[in-house]
Amino acid sequence: ADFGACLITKTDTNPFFVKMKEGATAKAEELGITLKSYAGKIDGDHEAQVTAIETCIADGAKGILITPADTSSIVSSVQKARDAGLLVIALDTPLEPIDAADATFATDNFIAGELIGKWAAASLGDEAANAKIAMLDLAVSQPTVGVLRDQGFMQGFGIDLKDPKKWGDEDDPRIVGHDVTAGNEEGGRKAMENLLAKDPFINVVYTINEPAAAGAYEALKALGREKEVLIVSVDGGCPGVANVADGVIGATSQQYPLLMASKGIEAIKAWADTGAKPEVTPGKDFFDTGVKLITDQPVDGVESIDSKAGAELCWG
Amino acid sequence: MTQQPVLQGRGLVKKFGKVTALQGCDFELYPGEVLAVIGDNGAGKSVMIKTLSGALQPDHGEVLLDGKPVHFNTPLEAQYAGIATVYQTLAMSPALSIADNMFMGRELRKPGWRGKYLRQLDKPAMEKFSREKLTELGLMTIQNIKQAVETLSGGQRQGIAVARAAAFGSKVIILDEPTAALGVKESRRVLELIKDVRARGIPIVLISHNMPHVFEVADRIHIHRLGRRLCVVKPGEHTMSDAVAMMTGAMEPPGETQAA
Amino acid sequence: MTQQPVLQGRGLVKKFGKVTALQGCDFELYPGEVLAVIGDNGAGKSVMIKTLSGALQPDHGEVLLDGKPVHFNTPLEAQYAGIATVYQTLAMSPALSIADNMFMGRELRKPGWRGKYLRQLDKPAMEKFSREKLTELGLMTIQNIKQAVETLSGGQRQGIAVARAAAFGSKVIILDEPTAALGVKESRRVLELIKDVRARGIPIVLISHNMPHVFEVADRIHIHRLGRRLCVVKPGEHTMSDAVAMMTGAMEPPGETQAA
Amino acid sequence: MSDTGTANQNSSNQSYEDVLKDAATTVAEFEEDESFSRKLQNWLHSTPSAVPMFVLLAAILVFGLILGSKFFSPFAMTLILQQVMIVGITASAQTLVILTAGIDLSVGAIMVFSSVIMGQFTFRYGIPAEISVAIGLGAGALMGFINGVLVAYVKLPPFIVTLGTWQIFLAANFLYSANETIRAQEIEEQAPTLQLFGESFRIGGAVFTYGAVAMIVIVVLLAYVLSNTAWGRHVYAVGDDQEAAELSGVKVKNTLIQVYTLSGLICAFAGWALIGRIGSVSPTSGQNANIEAITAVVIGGVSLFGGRGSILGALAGGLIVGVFSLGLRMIGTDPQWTYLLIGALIIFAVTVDQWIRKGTA
Amino acid sequence: MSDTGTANQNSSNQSYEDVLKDAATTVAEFEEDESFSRKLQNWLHSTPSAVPMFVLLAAILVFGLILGSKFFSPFAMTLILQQVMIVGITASAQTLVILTAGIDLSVGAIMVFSSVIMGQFTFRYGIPAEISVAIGLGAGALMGFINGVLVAYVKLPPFIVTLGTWQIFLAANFLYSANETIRAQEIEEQAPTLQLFGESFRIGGAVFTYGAVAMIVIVVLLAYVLSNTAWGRHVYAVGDDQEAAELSGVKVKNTLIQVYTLSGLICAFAGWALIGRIGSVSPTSGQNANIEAITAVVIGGVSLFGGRGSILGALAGGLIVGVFSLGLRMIGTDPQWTYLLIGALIIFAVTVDQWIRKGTA
Ligand SMILES: Nc1ncnc2c1ncn2[C@@H]1O[C@H](COP(=O)(O)OP(=O)(O)OP(=O)(O)O)[C@@H](O)[C@H]1O
Ligand SMILES: Nc1ncnc2c1ncn2[C@@H]1O[C@H](COP(=O)(O)OP(=O)(O)OP(=O)(O)O)[C@@H](O)[C@H]1O
Ligand SMILES: O[C@@H]1[C@H](O)[C@H](O)CO[C@H]1O
Ligand SMILES: [Mg+2]
Ligand SMILES: [Mg+2]
Repeated sequence: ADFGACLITKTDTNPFFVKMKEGATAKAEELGITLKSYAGKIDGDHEAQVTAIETCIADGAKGILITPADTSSIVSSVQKARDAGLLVIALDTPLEPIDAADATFATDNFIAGELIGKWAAASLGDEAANAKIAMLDLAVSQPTVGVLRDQGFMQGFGIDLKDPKKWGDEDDPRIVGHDVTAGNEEGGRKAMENLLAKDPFINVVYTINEPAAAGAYEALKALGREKEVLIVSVDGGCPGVANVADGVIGATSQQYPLLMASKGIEAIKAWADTGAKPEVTPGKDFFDTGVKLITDQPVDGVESIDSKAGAELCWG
Repeated sequence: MTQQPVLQGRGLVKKFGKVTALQGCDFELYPGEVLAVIGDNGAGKSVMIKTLSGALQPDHGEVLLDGKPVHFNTPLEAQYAGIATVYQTLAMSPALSIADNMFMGRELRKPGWRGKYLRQLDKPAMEKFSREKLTELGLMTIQNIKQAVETLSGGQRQGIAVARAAAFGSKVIILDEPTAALGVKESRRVLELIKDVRARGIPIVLISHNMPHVFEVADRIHIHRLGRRLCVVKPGEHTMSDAVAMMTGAMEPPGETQAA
Repeated sequence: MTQQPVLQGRGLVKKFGKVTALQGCDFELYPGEVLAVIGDNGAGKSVMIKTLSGALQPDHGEVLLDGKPVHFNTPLEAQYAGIATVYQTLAMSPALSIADNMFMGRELRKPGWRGKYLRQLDKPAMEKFSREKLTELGLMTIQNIKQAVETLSGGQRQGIAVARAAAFGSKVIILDEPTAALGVKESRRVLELIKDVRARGIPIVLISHNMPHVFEVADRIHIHRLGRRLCVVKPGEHTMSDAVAMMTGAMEPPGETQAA
Repeated sequence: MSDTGTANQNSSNQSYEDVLKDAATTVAEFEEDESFSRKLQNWLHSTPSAVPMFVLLAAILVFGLILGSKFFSPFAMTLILQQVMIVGITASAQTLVILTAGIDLSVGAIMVFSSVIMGQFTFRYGIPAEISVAIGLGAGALMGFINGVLVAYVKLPPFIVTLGTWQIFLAANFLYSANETIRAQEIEEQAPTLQLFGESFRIGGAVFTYGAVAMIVIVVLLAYVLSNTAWGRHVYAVGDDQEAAELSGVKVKNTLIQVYTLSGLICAFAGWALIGRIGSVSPTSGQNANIEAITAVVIGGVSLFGGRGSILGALAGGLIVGVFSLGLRMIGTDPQWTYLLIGALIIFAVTVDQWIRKGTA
Repeated sequence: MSDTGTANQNSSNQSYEDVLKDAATTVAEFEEDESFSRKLQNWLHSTPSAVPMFVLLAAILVFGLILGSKFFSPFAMTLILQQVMIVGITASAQTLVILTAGIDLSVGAIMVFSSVIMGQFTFRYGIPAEISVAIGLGAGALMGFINGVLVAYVKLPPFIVTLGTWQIFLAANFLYSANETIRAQEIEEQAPTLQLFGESFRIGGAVFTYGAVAMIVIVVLLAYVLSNTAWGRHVYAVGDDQEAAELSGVKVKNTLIQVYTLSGLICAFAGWALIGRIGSVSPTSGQNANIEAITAVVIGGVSLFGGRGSILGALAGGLIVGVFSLGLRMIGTDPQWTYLLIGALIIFAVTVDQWIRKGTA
């Protein structure tokens, strides 16, 4: 069976998606599928994804794997693709509603956040009540991944979320403030500095991803406070896991993009061959590729693996 | 002369930051005359005519048209009142055509619904009119009326600016150094044009540094010095030497000759 | 005249797209003379002196300095060879000071290591020199040598351009309509300056539309028409009427007067 | 000699001018000898708007040859139109502003904020969609008006004004929307008017959305206005030489304000079309709209210095980028290579344009 | 009267000019009566570079009053320096280009690509860090040189050239780096030279990084070069009026190429400093560098039309934004509001500047 498929990621500059693409390409080659990849210019660029979906339809592809840049904005286009007879699988981020795609292979980002929140609270023990927390988010436009992880962290830490659909409306005094990082080192450092200038005694730092965590660490290091602060993050990329081993990051929630990608390609193949659609994880409305907490300081009540085990599973 | 001036300025003052360009300047233009304005570089001649034609607003003083005070906030308002000006900088849009430039700000629309509802320009009419004006004034040989102004020589451009003023100035025509960049032949034609326009009864203000030209066409000469009118003289009553001497400060002006 | 021309052009051709500005044009300037160039607007006078001074490169033809062919790729190369030009557009940087403009492209550095290693400009020396030149030439009263050129009147600017050329032109000075925007007084000073420079033995090219000025200062007159030299006449041998008639095509040029 | 001071001024003062009556009156003629490339250049030189059309046709041809019928199909061709719609509309607005020698960095922000206003007024306040659309259009025009006032009256450089308002409008958009997306399904059920421009009709294999048609209507209308009305000529005159325009009787300030306001209105319209295109109302849309609109305009041969260029050129510029992107995507080019090639395309297209406009090689 | 054709040309042809020997030689004087605000305006008008300094001091003062010693501390003050370092260096490069009436949209791309080259050459090819840094600096200069050639020789508008090369350099950066980050810890162990500008020393509570010091050195050096060397005057002359500069003997093309090349080199240097700042080498850095550098330059009073402004102004511009962002963050302003207020700050700062420069209210 020689046919085409598409992979549409949020960007092609974030290592997460670069690895996802590598995984998908390898699997596609193995199964004899021609894979074409598309991406937005920046995270949140859903218009480029719409254009990419249209191209796939015009191109006569059999199926699309997509990491939605906006959970609801591309639903209409996805519908168009399905109407045109393509199998559409959401990866990494579910669509809203989730059944807008034929299937979803994703991490539960809220749970990813919750895990690191729980870990941070448990690590601090009684001190958690007096914690001073910096929240380093993605962008002022508050994309959903960022909101889910941020709010998941708070839930895990035991903070009242108020509206779970946005960050910044909480009134828990333990939160020093939110700032945005663009998900890279530069932004992470600046945001950390800003919040440190506001309150130099911050001792817990939530970060949207590992590059932002690395940047935050540099800011703390410049002050000589890097040993006194817990940094938590999400992703589980190889540099991130290495940073856990080096003590830069206390704990991170690892995701499995390669698994999402290869599962996705397999599903398209199966559908093209037999017309069968993939199963979902029992009890959920999507296939959970799972998320594992990686830390070298495990705490009771939160399941985790150490950085050595994490390094074997890491993706970049 | 007990006539009422067509265009008049009284006590005009204009400053640019620290520079005083006009310092209580008076000005009168009478019906049917050619009034020359002479003065050193930087004396304030151009600024004066700009305040008279709405291109600049005076800080103090007033402008009167037919004896009635007027406030021109833009050159367009002065144009509506019949004052057409050729500025020293010519005021042409280089990328636009000759016809576009001739009619800038006073375009003709197609007759009927196309003009009224679609606001469509009557390009053929404007081109025809422009060609006529240029031919009629014999000013120069323009090959193509749709040509962009930037493709013309400096002299041709000055000619078009003069033709535009002559065509639309129903009450007053002001020319600020219209022949500065022109050759002998081209200058001569502008002087002839000035005489033609006067013959039609329209008064003209001519700013020039060329004394023979000034003494050839002017009925009266407004001598400008240090931001104000020093005096007004008549070519028949004073020599070129006198005029130059007064304008450069080498000679005192005559007594009360202003209302000459 | 069997002397060798200081500056010479042979068969110069220059086209701009469809416009032919020079069409096999010849030119000679002899030592110590004032050569006037006259011609209609758009005849190609400015383009000719631009090709002679490195501002434009001719499509065909050659430029010779002291009889030797030269190729000026930029105005700077011509300046190094001693040719100073006042272009019709003046070529001033409005936001820079008078001294900056005077020395543009030929700045003085501090003596010693500061000039050599730090490449530091000798601002006081440049300012002193500028002030001297302006005062010496008596051209005008400049209040502040550090003043930006844009704060000066058109006449003052033209004066500075002329002073710059006079100060740095060691071999040839070219003036393209240097008095077009100037008042009577200011024009007179430029004419005096031309005579001074000639007295120093430096030959001058003067482009002008002002016939009395041309006939006052020129030793020979190059008449330019339709992109080429029509002929060269001497003021003593032809009248202004003749010159104007030839330049406008109203009269045939005299026989072989070119090497007058 | 000539102290003619006591002259009688009715005779000529300078009698050497008497000879002028015999002066030549014919225009100079010079022989022509030109190479083919010089002739082509001269032809294009006299019709510069043909240049981007040329490039566009060439691009379609090249991709057609590579990709065959997949690309050369009515479906793919009309798909390009759909994909270019938003860029085409915002580029029209941008062209207007650039023709006045300005630049509008806020087009994307105005577009997305207006679309959010249309959506939120409908869903948050329950106002009928038609009225909400009108309010959204009004809001866009108001934002443009603010730019216009700052440019025309406060006399700030357009680049700076719109650099500032871009951030202001965009932040206001996020704050006002609370970053909430309104889902396509809800809009479809409750306020289909918002999605009007997403609807389509078919002619054979070709699929035309109302949005693509609207884009073409806007471009044609503006092309008419710019070249056939006094106002259009004034827009060019203002961009060509603002002071000259003022002195020759153009109401420069009014024209500028009208241009920026109209630009804002058109961007708001693009915001409405955007809802049709993506189905939903999302405050994160349009992040690349600025750069894409400017790219279309410059590839279309509109001069950033004002006064030169046409709105049809800008549309062609948008289509060139659209053809390129779709073509490269269909070939399967890696996205980064696509960006790289589009960067090269910008430089190439403008180099060709420059070569033609110069008239000299 | 005056057919002086057969004249003897040594006497004056127009004897009415004889009276000129008596002409007045004094300069006109006019009385002054000015309000205080007019006087202040005139003073600032004559020293325009003081304006951004003024705004900067005012901003520090206002935030100091609101926030007290927290803000007025050596720590916070030096933190601003650190945060502004990258913007300050890229804004210096941008100022050079803008002074020539150009604009460089590729500063951010050159910066990040150069830093990636430094990192990859060290780690991928095992070249000693010092040599890799030199290669990275050379690569930055080369990218600038390419911009310069396109601007000076192909004569394309700088906006378009750098719009194109921005995309090209950025895409090349992603393709070359394969989007891989080099971690801070690895660099620290194996190639600390790369992190040189992240190191710091303390004077009391103040923390100075070498990077912040380097920024100040670069600014002072460029300020010296611009105002005290012939080359510096030529940069201004080119931006002021390119044709005039050419005619008065400036090697315009050379100057332009040198400016763009130097700008590229400085951006590469910023790339090196960036590694020090963020610890790691990351190809996704520097995405906002363009807009931040341009914002600093325009707030610093450098004219986008070229020829006017100073590099110190640009530094002040960067610091103003730095003071504002940190101050607002410390007050606890939401990031979205901060974004909005910085948009307003841009417009406000330039309005003040405009008011002062005009000389007329
Ligand atoms: N827009 C302006 N801003 C600042 N100063 C100005 C402005 N316009 C004119 N000036 C100044 O006002 C004074 C008078 O200038 P004006 O142009 O009226 O002189 P003029 O008599 O027309 O001289 P010329 O014969 O050279 O044309 C000059 O000192 C000039 O520099
Ligand atoms: N850069 C250019 N591009 C195109 N055409 C040009 C250029 N420079 C000059 N021309 C054309 O060349 C011809 C000769 O122009 P030039 O400036 O030499 O005339 P001129 O004799 O100096 O006239 P004037 O007395 O008006 O200064 C004109 O037709 C002019 O339009
Ligand atoms: O959703 C994605 C991934 O989960 C990864 O963390 C990279 O950034 C986000 O945008
Ligand atoms: Mg004047
Ligand atoms: Mg000339």
